[in-house]
Amino acid sequence: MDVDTRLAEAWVRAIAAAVEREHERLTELDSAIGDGDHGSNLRRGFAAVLTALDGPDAPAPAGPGTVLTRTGSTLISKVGGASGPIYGKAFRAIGAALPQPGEAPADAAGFGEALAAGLRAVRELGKAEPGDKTVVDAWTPALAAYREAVAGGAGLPEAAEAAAGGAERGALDTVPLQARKGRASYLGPRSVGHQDPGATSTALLFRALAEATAAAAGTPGPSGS
Amino acid sequence: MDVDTRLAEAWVRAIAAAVEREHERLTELDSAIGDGDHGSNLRRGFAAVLTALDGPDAPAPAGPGTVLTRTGSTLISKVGGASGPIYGKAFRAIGAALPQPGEAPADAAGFGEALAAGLRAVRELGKAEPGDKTVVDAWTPALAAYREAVAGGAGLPEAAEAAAGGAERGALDTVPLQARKGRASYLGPRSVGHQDPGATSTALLFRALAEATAAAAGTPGPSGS
Amino acid sequence: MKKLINTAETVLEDALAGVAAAHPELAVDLANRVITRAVRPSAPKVALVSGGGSGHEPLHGGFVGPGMLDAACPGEVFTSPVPDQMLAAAKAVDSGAGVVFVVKNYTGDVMNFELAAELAAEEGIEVRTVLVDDDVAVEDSTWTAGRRGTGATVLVEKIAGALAERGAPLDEVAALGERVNAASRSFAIALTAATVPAAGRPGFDLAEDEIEVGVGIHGEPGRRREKLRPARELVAEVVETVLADHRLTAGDSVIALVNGLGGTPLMELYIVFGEVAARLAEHGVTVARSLVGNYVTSLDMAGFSLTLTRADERLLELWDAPVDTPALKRA
Amino acid sequence: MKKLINTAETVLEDALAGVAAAHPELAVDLANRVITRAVRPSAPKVALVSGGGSGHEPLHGGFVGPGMLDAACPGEVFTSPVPDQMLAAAKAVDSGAGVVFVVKNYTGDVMNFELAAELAAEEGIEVRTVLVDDDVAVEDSTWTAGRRGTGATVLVEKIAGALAERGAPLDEVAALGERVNAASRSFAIALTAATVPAAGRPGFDLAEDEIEVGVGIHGEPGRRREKLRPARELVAEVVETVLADHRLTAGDSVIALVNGLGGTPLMELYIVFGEVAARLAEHGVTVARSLVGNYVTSLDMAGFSLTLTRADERLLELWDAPVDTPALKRA
Ligand SMILES: Nc1ncnc2c1ncn2[C@@H]1O[C@H](COP(=O)(O)OP(=O)(O)O)[C@@H](O)[C@H]1O
Ligand SMILES: Nc1ncnc2c1ncn2[C@@H]1O[C@H](COP(=O)(O)OP(=O)(O)O)[C@@H](O)[C@H]1O
Ligand SMILES: [Mg+2]
Ligand SMILES: [Mg+2]
Ligand SMILES: [Mg+2]
Ligand SMILES: [Mg+2]
Repeated sequence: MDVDTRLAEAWVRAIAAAVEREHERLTELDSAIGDGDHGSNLRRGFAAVLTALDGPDAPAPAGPGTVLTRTGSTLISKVGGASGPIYGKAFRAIGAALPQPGEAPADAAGFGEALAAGLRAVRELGKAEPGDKTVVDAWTPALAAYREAVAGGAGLPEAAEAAAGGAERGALDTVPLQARKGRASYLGPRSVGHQDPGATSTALLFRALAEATAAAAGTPGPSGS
Repeated sequence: MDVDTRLAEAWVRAIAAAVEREHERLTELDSAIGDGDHGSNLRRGFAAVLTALDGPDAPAPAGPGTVLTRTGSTLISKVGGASGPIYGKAFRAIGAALPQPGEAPADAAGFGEALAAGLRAVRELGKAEPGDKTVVDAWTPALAAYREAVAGGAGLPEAAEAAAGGAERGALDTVPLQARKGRASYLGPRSVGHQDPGATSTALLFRALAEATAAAAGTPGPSGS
Repeated sequence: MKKLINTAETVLEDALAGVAAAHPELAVDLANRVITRAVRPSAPKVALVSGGGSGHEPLHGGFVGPGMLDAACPGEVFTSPVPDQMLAAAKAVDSGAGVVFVVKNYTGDVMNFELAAELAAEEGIEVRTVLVDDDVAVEDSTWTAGRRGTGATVLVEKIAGALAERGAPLDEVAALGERVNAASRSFAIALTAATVPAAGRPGFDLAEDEIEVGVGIHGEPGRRREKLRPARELVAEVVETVLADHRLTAGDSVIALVNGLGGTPLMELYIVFGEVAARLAEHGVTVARSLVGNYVTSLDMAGFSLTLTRADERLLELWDAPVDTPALKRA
Repeated sequence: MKKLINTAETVLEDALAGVAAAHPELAVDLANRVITRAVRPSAPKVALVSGGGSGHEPLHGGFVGPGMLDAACPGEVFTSPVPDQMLAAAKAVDSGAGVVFVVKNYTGDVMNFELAAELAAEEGIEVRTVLVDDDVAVEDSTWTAGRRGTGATVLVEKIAGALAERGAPLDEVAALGERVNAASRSFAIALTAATVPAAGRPGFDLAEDEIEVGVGIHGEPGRRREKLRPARELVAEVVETVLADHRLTAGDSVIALVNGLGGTPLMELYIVFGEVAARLAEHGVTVARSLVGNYVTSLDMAGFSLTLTRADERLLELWDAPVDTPALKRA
């Protein structure tokens, strides 16, 4: 399976749906160790992303890269907070790492490189190390699991499934951590015992990728599978 | 029994003790239909009255009238709110109505006239009619009962006991009334079903009179009984 | 009860110590509980003295200064000050031109200021009293203590204060204060009860979805209890209530005060003001001037009051006049 | 949740509509969510732009006006604004003399302002950023996102704003802002949690006798939970904490800000200020200037913060300079 425009859009839509479903939980997690807005931040952001995709003014995207860079730009323009720039830059980096229209589309391995570019962007912007109790702690094991699956011969859907599992474990593993970045760090030791909201939304993001790729595999689109 | 300096002081002290004991209840009643300060107002006032009686700067009172006018003046200077001027003027009127030093002291009937002067002062200042749910609704039946007792030949302690009963009934009888004066009047029909704090403190005041006169009767002072 | 206080008994004296420390431009007489301007007006002028229970800050102490009050007498929390305070204030600020007492219409305040006026007269001080009674929630004033004085107090003190500052004579200043009051109507809604320090708990209990409609500023319950609704609907009702009583019509212009009761964030007050402006625009009433913030509070009560004062050139010009007090400043 | 709002989703736009209606002296760009002065400075000058999440009112919109900010960018509640807002603001107010971004040190604010600075640079606007990080409750800044920006923001905006108004060049204005920040330390205590409209309930639960010590302004819990104590004791601890970090010594003089977090009545803030003044006097530290009131709030949170800024002649002179904004005025 290659990463085409339709898959990129499906992924973004799946994230938007997951955020719509889970925003209360994200906000609740953020209330415990942050400022109680992570769910509404992402909700506002992905609602705007959908408008950018579907709205009357939406230009036809020139390819999957454009879908994702545009998603990133919209998040930067609409979310604010820490998660706006972080996810915004991440999606812009993923989109930029994908082949241009006319070039050969990314396969599972190529998309892995794009996901790695996303993580690099997050780390460059936020300066967080693994273990700091942030988005990085879900994204890092997600990427590792994805690569391991691809190295073992997996296709995109299987690799994405592995990444989702990795992200979810990573999110859970933030519970015992003391935050060293973002608002939760102000709590010092009191941040221990709570799951990081950003790592949790990152898990949603990879779970959405697994769903979108599985659906694409099940219902062959124009590009086949 | 005549009204001498010692009795006047005993009365004032008995009120102060009752207020100290009951201030929380008075404040609670005032919270329901007023602004929740009647207990602390009177507490502050009678604490100042005791200081005026006992403090290092306290002049020796020239007679019971002086004790009571000084009590009234202290209440005016220290209480504020509605109850400060009302009780202040009342005590000043009672004190002014008592015989001057050198004149024959007031007996039960004479003291009844002084209590009537107190009520007149309250009504002149506050313009409240019986039934308006104020101090007047306890003072009026207290005075009536006092006079009836005196007319039936009662001495001061018995008349005071009757007055206390009248005031307590009067205070209870304010429960079904709709307030037409003071803060409680702002509540309109919602003031119904609550006992008026000022009528309640008036009942304390007459109960204190009954106690003080009974004690004076039991323990003959310089003036005998 | 959670409060930043030392003891319930000492809130007033502790707060006055803070006012004294924070405002070198004020003189705080801690013994008499009187706040005056640190620098006396250079020429004799009519002096404005106000006062009332504490718990309504910045009213009244926060309005002492050039262009507004000459002195304020803070009473205990929600308790009218005593006549001795007003007398001390009047003596401190009378320059021979006389003193105007600005009195909010509450039984206690009226009585105590009345006694003070008698005492001042005995001392040869000419006193006029302006009674503020703007609260239309008190519907039937024949059967009550009359309308309460609330938000309009700020307007009376500002506008009459401006006139006094210009050297107008006593009767004129008092008459203008009365005119401002007559031109003003207020109404308030509370989302929570206030907790008087000495009482230690809220004056009434409200469920998570209930509000009190038609409250005063002393923590007393309002005319009725209702369900909380969106600000737009609450404001529409408040505006209708005020307009019904005020008989403002299209073409009229007003000074509008959206006042927080103490526990409501400024952000919400701006939301309320936006709705007020929109409703008044629908009625063709122009908001000539406005004020949004905490000016006449009720301790920690959450909620707001709306005051509308019918404006004319003269009132606006005096409203715009310079004022320099802790809580209201204008160059 | 009891709030005077229409819907949780529209609090920001509804509040901005209210600001626009209440303040003809401000221009509110509702589409871009930017507040500027209605009347531009007559001569080119360095422009001060600030912004941050909403819920801290009057910060920042209430400080737009001559002598202080040129523009403010309000984000959603407790959420940094987006780069587009700061860019729009910078473009609206740059006169060619450059723009200073005053940024409170929070991950989101820093990142978004950083992106905006990049965009502004691309448009040829010179930008300097002053980071405010005064909150000493964040103890170990190596292992955290660093100290939070809180009360000192008001001082930075006022003092740097005064200098900009006088025509000082970009680097000088930014350097002064940094100096004010470096001279400032803050610490806060909360008596209740804040309720973010979209979350619908308080950020944390506190018992009737509990407080959070060392809180920020975003409703997050503090460093630790303690029992409520008399104001005198709480303030003594806060003053000690600030002084321990600040190394102020006898003979030093400060500007002291006692700031309410939104739900605390002014009366209590004055009680707190009285205690602050008394404790500082014991340390021989002079309060040269002070400010008591709600300036940097946290929605409906009850509590206070103390900010002490070491003062010198130059800072005091600029602090005293005229300012004319909705929330801070000086003739
Ligand atoms: N420096 C950082 N690097 C990566 N992720 C971060 C960083 N700081 C914060 N985050 C993530 O952002 C999340 C919070 O996002 P959000 O609540 O939307 O923003 P804010 O903290 O500004 O309110 C945190 O849970 C954390 O995972
Ligand atoms: N006009 C009046 N005449 C007589 N008593 C009055 C009048 N107005 C109020 N009161 C009494 O005062 C009481 C309230 O006193 P208090 O709470 O001390 O003063 P405030 O109402 O100013 O807070 C009421 O319960 C009522 O009995
Ligand atoms: Mg957050
Ligand atoms: Mg009362
Ligand atoms: Mg009272
Ligand atoms: Mg946030």
